[in-house]
Amino acid sequence: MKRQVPLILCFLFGVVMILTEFSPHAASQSVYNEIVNWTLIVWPFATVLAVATLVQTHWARIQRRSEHWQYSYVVFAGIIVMAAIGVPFGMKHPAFEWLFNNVQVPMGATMFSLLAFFIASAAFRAFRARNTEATLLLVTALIVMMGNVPVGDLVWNEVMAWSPWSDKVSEARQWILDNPNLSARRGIILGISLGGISQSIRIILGIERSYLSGGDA
Amino acid sequence: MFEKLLNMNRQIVFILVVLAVIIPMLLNIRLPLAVSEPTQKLYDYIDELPSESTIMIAFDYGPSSFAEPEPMAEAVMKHCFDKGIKVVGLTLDPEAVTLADNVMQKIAEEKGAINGIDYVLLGYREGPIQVILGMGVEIASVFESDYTGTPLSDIPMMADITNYDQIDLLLDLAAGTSIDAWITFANTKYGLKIGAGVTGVIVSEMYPYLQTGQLVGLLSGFLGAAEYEKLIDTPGKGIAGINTVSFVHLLVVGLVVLGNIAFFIQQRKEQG
Amino acid sequence: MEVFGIWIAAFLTLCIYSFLYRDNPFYRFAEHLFVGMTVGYGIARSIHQGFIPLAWTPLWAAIIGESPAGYFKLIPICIGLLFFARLSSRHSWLVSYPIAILIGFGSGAMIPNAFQAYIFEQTRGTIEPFGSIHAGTLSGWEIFEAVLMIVGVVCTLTYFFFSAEHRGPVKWISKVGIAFLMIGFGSAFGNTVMGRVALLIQRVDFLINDWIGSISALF
Amino acid sequence: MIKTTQWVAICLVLCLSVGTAFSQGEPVAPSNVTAVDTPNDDGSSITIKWDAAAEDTGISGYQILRRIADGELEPIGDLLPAGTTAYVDSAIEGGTAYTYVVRAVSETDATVDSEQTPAVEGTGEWFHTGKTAIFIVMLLFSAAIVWNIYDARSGKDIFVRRIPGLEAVDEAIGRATEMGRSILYVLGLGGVSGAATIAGMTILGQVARRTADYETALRVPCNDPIVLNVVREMVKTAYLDEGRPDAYNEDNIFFLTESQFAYAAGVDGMIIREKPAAIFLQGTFYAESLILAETGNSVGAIQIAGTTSESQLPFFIAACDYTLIGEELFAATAYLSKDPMFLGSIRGQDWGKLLIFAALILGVLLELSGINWITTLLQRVS
Repeated sequence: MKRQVPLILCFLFGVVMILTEFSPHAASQSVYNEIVNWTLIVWPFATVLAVATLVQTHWARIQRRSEHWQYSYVVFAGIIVMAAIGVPFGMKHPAFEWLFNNVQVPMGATMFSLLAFFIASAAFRAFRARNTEATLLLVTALIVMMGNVPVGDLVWNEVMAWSPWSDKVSEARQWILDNPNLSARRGIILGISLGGISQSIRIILGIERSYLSGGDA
Repeated sequence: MFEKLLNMNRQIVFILVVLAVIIPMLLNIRLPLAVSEPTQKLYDYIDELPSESTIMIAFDYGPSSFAEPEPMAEAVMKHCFDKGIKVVGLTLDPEAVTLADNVMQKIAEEKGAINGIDYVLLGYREGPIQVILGMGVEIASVFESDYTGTPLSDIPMMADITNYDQIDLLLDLAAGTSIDAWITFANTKYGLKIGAGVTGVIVSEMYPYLQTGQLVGLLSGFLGAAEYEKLIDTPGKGIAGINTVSFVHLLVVGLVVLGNIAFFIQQRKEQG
Repeated sequence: MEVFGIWIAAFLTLCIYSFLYRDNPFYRFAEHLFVGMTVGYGIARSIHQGFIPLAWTPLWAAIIGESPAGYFKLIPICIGLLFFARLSSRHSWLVSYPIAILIGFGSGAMIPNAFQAYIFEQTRGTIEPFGSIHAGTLSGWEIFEAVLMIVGVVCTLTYFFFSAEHRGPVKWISKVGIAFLMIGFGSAFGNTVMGRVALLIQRVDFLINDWIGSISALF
Repeated sequence: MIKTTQWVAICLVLCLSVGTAFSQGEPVAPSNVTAVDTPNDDGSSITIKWDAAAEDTGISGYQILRRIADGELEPIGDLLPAGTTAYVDSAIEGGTAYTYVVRAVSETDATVDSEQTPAVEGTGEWFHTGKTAIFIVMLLFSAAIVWNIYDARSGKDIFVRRIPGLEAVDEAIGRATEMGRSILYVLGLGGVSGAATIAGMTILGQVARRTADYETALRVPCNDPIVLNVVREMVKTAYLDEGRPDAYNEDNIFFLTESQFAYAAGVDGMIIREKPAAIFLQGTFYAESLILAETGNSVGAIQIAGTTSESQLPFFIAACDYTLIGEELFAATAYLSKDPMFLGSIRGQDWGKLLIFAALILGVLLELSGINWITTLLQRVS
């Protein structure tokens, strides 16, 4: 019961998912849709449990007065406010929408926009011509950046006036993206697919079962 | 000195980024700008339309990506209202409705255009393909009323418009793949002329359509908006945007080049 | 209310940006608020967009006799309830049932799709231009590009050979593969800067026009 | 002689009738009309085909008419433009017989109907014949993987090449122990059904075995509620297997939030306050990748990243000390555990690569000689 049943369930669901993919018949498509639907229904239950662990963690922090414990109250406030409005009144309630639009969305957008800073600092630190590989990385990044903005064109033409490569940076950018970049991506995608498929085969056949509590990996 | 530069505190980089964003925004510095062919084509197409023509604008972008398409919408609408061209707005993205409403109202107010006579926002309906196909037969069959709930039959400018036959251009402002659907279902099936304005990330996917003539013109990212603003001679968010973006690019390129020069000198010293 | 919203949003925006300087009470406040609110949002969403429409509505339809197929939903509900077995140390092993189902589901769904959408598609895309060479519709440069493409794919994939030692020709081919990878990474990195700066412009625009704008509107 | 006159007469009549048809704008009836059950579908459509009328016959379009069993002939769908030669009727019900008529409509709205097709029903197919190639390749590849695993289990030595990022795992754990700081393990945003997340969890199991011995805190903030469950169980078992159940602290593996950027904000907060000595970023990542990696870099942690999200790889390469690129993430467990099962599977994957090479070479040669059955075989079918 502890070991065999999960392996059988895993096998059954895996095989059914594969077979329905090859069978356009209405019956197999409805099985497929039903299973997809089931996996979505299971979710809310796991969420409840996960939220319970979060509450537990923060409650423990407050009890133990660990560093910055006061902020755990902020977490609770956030959960309670959103859940107290959203659960009984629904997600279309004006107060819920107001909080979502004026608190959650701006914070999300701001976190996202931090990338503008981090992309600059990462480029400055990492793009050093230490060896051939790093140089290739650096040079292509520079060409693409220059080719992306009109002023890049101008600067490039000034700097490269002596060479046969002036006046060509936008084209070079596009060519790099469409050719060597695409072939590298293809290679990566092919490798990932093979790796992912073989892992899936191991799991469905019950050869790999580490996810079932790590035992005989 | 070089060592210091190499191990420069990242906060200095952050400050430089902030400066590169804010200074061009506040000072309105203008970098030289040439107009590319796809932008020119779109401008020419709209510019040659007689007044009283109607174009449709599809606002197919969400709140996470409006920075690039919105200036395009503003520039094109300014051009249309100046020329007496009517604008019908709609969206295939549920989150875009308020964005579209805001930008339409803003430009209309600026140009003295009147809702219902010079422009109308139809709003959003579910099922992008059904919406596109349905409007080819009859717009009112998809949007029985506009965004504010006024029945289409009560909107003066919609009196003479039944379907795509009375629409001279559809401009799709997109952050995703909605162009594909517009081309397949509105252009190929109903012969509606289509122009596009897209974010920088997906521009290269648009070139094939431009080559085949399925798009009458194309605005690409901030650059496209800036070029259009230059053509109508009213600088706006596009020119500001492309300037800012250009300065940040120059900053990053400059930092990388500087870092490498310092790195080389440092290595020379260590070897010597 | 609208101006109030702008002020709240502006305050939180600045709180998060303060992180760029260093950790501080403002960032900690925003961070914990953000985490808490998204969790609360998640609870509301999993009930209103998850449990109610997917499980409860069909089940209720079955209970009142409208469509008996809704009783099927009892199965996933029971599977979901198994997660709570974790609360009892004696029955906690039951949690592995739903997990096994979900992992089996994901693995099964992945296999045919990965073959079709990735392996088949990418291989075909690499071969196809050679058909145009036969048809004679490609220029010399385009033929070069087609050859370069296949060289790039083969070299990159060779880099991912794990069971063969990388020496001799394999070593050189995989070195070329690494070169392709680096060019790919460099160009993708450079191509992203524009989009990321656009996000920042959006925020700065909000702070300058909406927020500072609302201050000057007061006077 | 009689024959010739007959022919002349027939020709004359034909010419005349065509002529009158023209003058009256009467189109010619569509010919060769067939209606068949659409192949490889769920049985919800019937495909009607006919020959295109010659150009300049004044046809402005076609209207499809349908009769359900013994009912009336009714038009379905819109008027199809001239030049159309096929129509898929997807508004049908299973178990009902339909007959079709294709009506040619002229520019003057005159119409002429084709003959009625024989009755046809829509049936669903159990196997999609267009996917036979995928099915066969899938079976072959599965067989290759399984065979290699059994071969490896029978005691054969299988080589795995060096993966620099993984050699650093012990160094990273050692350093964390020396400094008395924690290790942060981030699994990204993927769900438990995602291949990269599963690979990330398996590597986490290996890392946990190593940290168990050193009493180094292993902190895992989770983004997915179900991943949380699996991870707690895996880490606990790893500590048990190493004989250190006492060192396992459940509070170190916790749920943060499902929202992408709130998760990034929370993990960033942890990084900057706890200053972990080592950070593992293994799994599925989106835009938050660089936010996490740059913050990790700023506190001086050793960072080992690994992902199959190819759009995020450039940022990990730039900001982390070591990056497992794509498939290396799947090979990592084999490398760390030296378990014959994983080793054999890796050799199977390499066979898959050889198969792809063979397909590429064969495909190119065939295409160059004008034969394109390989590209047709690989064509995407829906």
